[in-house]
Amino acid sequence: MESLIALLVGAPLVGAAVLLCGGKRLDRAGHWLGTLLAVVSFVIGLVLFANMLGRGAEDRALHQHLFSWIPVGGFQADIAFQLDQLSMTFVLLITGVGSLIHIYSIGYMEHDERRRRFFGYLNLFLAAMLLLVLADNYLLLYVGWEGVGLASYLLIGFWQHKPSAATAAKKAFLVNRVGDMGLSIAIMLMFTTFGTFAFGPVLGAAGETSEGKLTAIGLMLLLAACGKSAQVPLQSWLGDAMEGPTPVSALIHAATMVTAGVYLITRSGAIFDAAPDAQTAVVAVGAVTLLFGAIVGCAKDDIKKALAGSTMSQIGYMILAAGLGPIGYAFAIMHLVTHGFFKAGLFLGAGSVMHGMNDEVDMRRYGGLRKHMPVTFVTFGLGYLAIIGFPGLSGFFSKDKIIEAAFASGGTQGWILGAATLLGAGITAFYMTRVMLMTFFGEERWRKAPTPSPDQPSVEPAAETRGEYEPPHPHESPKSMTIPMIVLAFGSVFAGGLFSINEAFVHWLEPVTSFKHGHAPVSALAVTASTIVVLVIGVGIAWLMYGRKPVPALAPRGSFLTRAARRDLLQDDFNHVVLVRGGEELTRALVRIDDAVVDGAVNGTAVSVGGLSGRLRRLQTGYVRSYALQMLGGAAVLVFATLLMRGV
Amino acid sequence: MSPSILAAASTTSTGEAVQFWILGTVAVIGALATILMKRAVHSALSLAGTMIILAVFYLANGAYFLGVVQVVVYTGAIMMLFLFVVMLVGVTAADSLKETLKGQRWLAAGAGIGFGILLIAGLGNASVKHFNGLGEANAGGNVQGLAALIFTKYVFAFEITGALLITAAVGAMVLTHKERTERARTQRELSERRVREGTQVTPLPAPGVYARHNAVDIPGLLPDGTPSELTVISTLRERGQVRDVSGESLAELAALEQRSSEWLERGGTGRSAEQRRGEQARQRDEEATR
Amino acid sequence: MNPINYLYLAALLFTIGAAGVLIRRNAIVLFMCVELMLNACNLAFVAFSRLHGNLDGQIIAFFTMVVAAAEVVVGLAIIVTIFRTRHTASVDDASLMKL
Amino acid sequence: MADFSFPLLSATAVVPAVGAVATAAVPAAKRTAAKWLALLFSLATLVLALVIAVRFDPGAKGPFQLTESHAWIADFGVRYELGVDGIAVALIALTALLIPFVILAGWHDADALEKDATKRWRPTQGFFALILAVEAMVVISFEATDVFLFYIFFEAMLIPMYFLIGGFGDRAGVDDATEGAARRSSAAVKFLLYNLAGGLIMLAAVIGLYAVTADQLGTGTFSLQQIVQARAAGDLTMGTGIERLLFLGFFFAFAVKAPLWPLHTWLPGAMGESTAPVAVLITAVVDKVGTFAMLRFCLQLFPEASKWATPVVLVLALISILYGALLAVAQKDIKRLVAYASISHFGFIILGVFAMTSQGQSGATLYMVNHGISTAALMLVAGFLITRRGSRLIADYGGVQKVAPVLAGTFLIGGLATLSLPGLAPFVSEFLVLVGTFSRYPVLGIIATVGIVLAALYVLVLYQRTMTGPVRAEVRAMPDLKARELVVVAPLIALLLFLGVYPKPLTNLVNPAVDHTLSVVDQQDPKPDVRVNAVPGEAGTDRDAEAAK
Repeated sequence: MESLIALLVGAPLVGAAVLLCGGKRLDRAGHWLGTLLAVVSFVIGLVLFANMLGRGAEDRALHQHLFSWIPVGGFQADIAFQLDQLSMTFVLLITGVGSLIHIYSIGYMEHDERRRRFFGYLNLFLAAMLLLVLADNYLLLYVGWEGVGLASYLLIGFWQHKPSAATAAKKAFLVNRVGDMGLSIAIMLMFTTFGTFAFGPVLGAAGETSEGKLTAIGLMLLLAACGKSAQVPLQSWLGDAMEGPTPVSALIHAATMVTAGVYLITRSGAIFDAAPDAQTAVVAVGAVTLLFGAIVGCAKDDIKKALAGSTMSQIGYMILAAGLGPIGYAFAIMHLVTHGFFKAGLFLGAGSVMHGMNDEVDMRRYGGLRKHMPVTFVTFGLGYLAIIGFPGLSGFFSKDKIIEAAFASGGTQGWILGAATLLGAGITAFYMTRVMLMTFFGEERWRKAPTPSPDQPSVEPAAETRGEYEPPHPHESPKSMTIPMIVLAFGSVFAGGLFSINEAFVHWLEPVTSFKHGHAPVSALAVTASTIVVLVIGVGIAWLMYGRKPVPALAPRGSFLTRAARRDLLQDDFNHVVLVRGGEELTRALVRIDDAVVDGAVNGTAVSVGGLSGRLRRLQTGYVRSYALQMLGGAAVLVFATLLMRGV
Repeated sequence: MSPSILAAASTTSTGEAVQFWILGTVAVIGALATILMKRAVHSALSLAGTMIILAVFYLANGAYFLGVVQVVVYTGAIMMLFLFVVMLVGVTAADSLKETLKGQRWLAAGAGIGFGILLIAGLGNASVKHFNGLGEANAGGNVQGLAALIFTKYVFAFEITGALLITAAVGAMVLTHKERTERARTQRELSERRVREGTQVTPLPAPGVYARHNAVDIPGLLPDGTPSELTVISTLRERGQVRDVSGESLAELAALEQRSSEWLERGGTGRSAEQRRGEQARQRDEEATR
Repeated sequence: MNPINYLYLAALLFTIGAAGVLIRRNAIVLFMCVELMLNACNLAFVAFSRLHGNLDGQIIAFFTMVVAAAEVVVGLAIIVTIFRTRHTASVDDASLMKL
Repeated sequence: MADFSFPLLSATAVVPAVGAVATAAVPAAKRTAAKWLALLFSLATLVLALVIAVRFDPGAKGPFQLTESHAWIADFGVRYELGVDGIAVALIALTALLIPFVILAGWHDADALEKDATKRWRPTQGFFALILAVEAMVVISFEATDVFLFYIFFEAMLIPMYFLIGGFGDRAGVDDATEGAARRSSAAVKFLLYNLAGGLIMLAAVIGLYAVTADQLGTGTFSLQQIVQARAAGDLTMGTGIERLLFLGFFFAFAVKAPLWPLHTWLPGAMGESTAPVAVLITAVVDKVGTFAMLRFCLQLFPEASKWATPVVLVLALISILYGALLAVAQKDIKRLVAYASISHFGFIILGVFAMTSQGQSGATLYMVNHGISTAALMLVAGFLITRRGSRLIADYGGVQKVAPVLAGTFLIGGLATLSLPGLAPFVSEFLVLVGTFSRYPVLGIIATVGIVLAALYVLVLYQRTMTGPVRAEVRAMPDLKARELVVVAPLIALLLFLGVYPKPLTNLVNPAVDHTLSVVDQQDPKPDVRVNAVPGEAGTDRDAEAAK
């Protein structure tokens, strides 16, 4: 059995290698090969899953040690895998959703001449992500961690000819790098503290060291999580990441990669449990981000960016839950899985809409599409209901539990977090309804030519500029795209319910992430009720604003908050002014210093030596007699010296 | 010499002292004259004087052989060589003692005096109370002693100096020898060229007129009594050492006429002025034929 | 009188010669001054040989004379050649060896 | 090894030397023959280097193996002493490995000069002969265990490098020929004088070392082993002041060669003006001698002084890391950018060397090897790019990825290696250096970690500006990599991947040597607060098993 684990990672890795090195001759079959390998690793995952279920709850974890990777003195890093329930969950999510999205991409990327490479990148991503969740030590996890970063860089920038895409890719990688810095420092701390960084010993010995060190480690891990999971303050890259093809957004920036942060924190639970301050920081970040993302999501007119905001906010929920400790881990993961389903579904839906609207992303150019693409409408709608937490659907179960746990975290903190989560739920309902209404209901705004606006020149198709405008012909997407959407829709409808049947999911994870029931100051029923109320309010407001009266073709100026939210709450402006400008100034100054001071000193020495020798050259008059004079002077000096020596 | 130097002593004979003080003074004066005389010849002569005095000192110091050698080699050979070169380069070529290099003279004086003071100071503190003379060294005769040393201890140095002298001689010849680039012209060719050029068909005139004077640096006179540069060799001309005698020769001519006229008057009154004029004419066409 | 005076005299003559070398421009006179210096040295050698009571000093003086002779021969030859080529015996005119 | 009489080490240095002579002797007409000859000899050297690696026994006793020792200048105790430890083996292998690629990559570099070639002046022959000469000198300075012997070749290296930089410089993007020549020669002169100055100061220190040994041991010696043993035995005790002075003398020379801030200013010029292969030669091969010498000579000859100087050196290294990275971001010239990146990387190496931990020093050694390979890959591809477009300015490129995907891909991989992406070789070394530093100087370690972000910045900015975006008109007709160029790049990339996943061969080679160095310096790794006993699961047992065998 263990040997299969390596295969799990190996299959997509081989796929990536073959597809990327294969060259043109693979162009015809490339996407099939990629999809096949994704499915293969999914099947292997299922096999391992079945096998795991066959064993007792406690000894379900599998270990596979391939070889010693970096052995230097006390520093012993291994290429070794660990497959326990937590990893298993991720493996199934990644390979499952991954396979679906491979299938989807076959249709979606049909007309792209670089499709082979696209599938290569996707496989690379799968491999890296699986490595991330299967690693049995933090260093190997780090490899996967940066691996997914690379894959996301390549995929965001897949349409490299668009400067915006290239820039977004670079930004994503850089921001992630900041997070990775945190992870690497955390690993160093672990090494100096425990002398190792394998999960087993570190988490086992977490209790034995000072809380200060653990807090430091925890905060560093949190920084890493912020980078990868687009949490405040490192969230700025996720919005731009939507430059990538939609399947990428669905797989990497909704379902899997961005949730790696949650995995990291849950995995390192033992450390956080022993470091309350770190936990507080985690929940704070989570709470802030879930509101931040939600607010941003409300203001975006670009459908993908709106969804990105929502992703941010949902992951905020997960991080918050993970920060709550044993009462939250399980729910964090559960929400992660369900979110994986419905958010992927939503993105695929968005992709299908764009596919039908020849790559228009501005929701103000949509409207009344439900008639034209029914399947998309239905699946998207189910995903919508799931995410806003409509009772009975996945989102309801997972999010409701998180809200309960938030309240249960106790004390004022509990109340604050609870309020934040509730508010977040309300805003979620609002902006998702907004998206739904603007896209599928109302008048068909795309029929008439758009009024060009200075705000978003990027989304203007070239046609408008020339004046003549033929409206797009919205049509349902091909089967290869709809089927995955349908499957995901099923997931988003039933997953939550299935998991919650006598807390199956919680108990499944319990051996890894210890679980205990939180005792909320208010009854679970009350929480549920209030959730539903908030939800209704959110939907209502959205309907009042976008359902009743027609959506203006051009975004109204809006309040300051709206404008700020459109600009990601001015985060980018801040970065631009502080980091980009400052950095440029700094480097320019340094260049000047390097030339003037550092190199100047060197050249100065050279020049001065030259000048000195130029002066000395004057002694060379060419007159024999002055030479003779110098000789005599020298002789005199010598005689004088000798006399001195003999002590005159 | 005085017997006092035959044994180790702390002082020398008074005679030698007197000799030292007198000759030493002369030697210094000669040395100064060497460096201060404007004309090279004078420098050479005063140097020669100094050298002879040094020779005497050698003798006084029991270096008989060296004393003689000094006279023979230095004053005899080397100084003569100098004089020859001086003649080649020009006896009268006097260089002005005006300094051209900036500050050279002062620096030179400073350095020289400083150096001298240092040397003398150095000697001064090398206090030699008594000295052991060359008594036993010269016992078998100074020349024999030297010979013994030269042909035993210093034989290699001696041989090498031999080689050195040969080399020097050859070197001097090589340096001074003028390589003749083209074949020397024969008389015929020379005369033919003169005719071709036509500027000076006849050979150049010889110096000295009427054998009144036979020095090479006196130009011949043209019929009108003016000196002709052509008659002096180019070297002297270059050095500007042509003695101008035109005036004196004319004076001599006048004196001659005077005497002859007197003689004629004493000899008889038949001689008249035109006779005298005829004489002068004769002289003139004699000149013309020259 | 102490023979050391010969040494003083030698020093004096040497200095005079050196000064001459520095002051005079005429190559021949320059050479004479060099000779003067050499002679001063010889005198010193001879005096030393007397002071020490052995003949080595005289030998050295003898060699010095030989070398001096050789040097003068070559030197004068050089002077003559220079004079031939540039019609001057002034050492200041031969000052091309400079940058 | 006594059983092995054949002078393997000498042979490894002699073969390229002979090759240089042979190549130089090829008549003017047979240019291609000269190229093949040079390639042949470099490959022969590679074979010999591999033989060394095979015959070398990491487990063996004693610091040095395959030693050769002959009297040379008896009066000054100078001996012809060769010997290798794991570090030297690794670096010799690196050198011997890179040279063939350098030769292949520079296959046509000298052709531009052939137009004014004569019977006597044969650019092609000269170019390849010089490269081989450099290889020979580098190899022998890796092997020398006699300080004086090392010094001679450490300095002599400059001569061929000078001609390579000044004579065969990069003509790309030089509009005015004379002005370009002036820039080249000034860069070459700067390189020469800078390194010469360092070398002279070192010479003084070398003589001082001799004086000290002569004073204390009776007979002066330059032999590293002898001095180290004498120190251990207590026969040789340098005065603190003397030792520090000598250390500074040595360190200065190595810091110039390395180069360490603020002595780095010669590198960008030299790399910018020389052709890509020569630039690789400078940064990947020649400069390594500097860092290697710090590890072998500075630390082992002057342990006390090294410890005394550690804080300052570490700070300088840190400055180099950040400073180099920041300047790399601001560069407009591709090759200068790589140069500044190298300065940053050399900062890491020196940091690792002076962290005085086994991780730090093993990491530093691995870093030398990996940086050699990765920079070679990046720089050579950049060179191919530059020769295609005829410009070194980043601004002159754009959208190359669309026209020449393979070139762009290899360029990207080289870049990712430069920013030390996990899975590629440099990551292993960089992380080791960081851990090694962190475990003794946490603050420095954390600050150094900022370097990895900056590295990402300059690499990605470079890639974005050159490779992505709309295709510029000038690059539209740009051909993709040719077979020769692929032959150059592919193995390097394969090596990067392999060493990234399985660096064990290298670590096994290096670890004992590093432990020996540390024992000489008398430093132990800091112990972790919590000693976690054997890792559960078969992982631990497996590791024990591997440790056993």
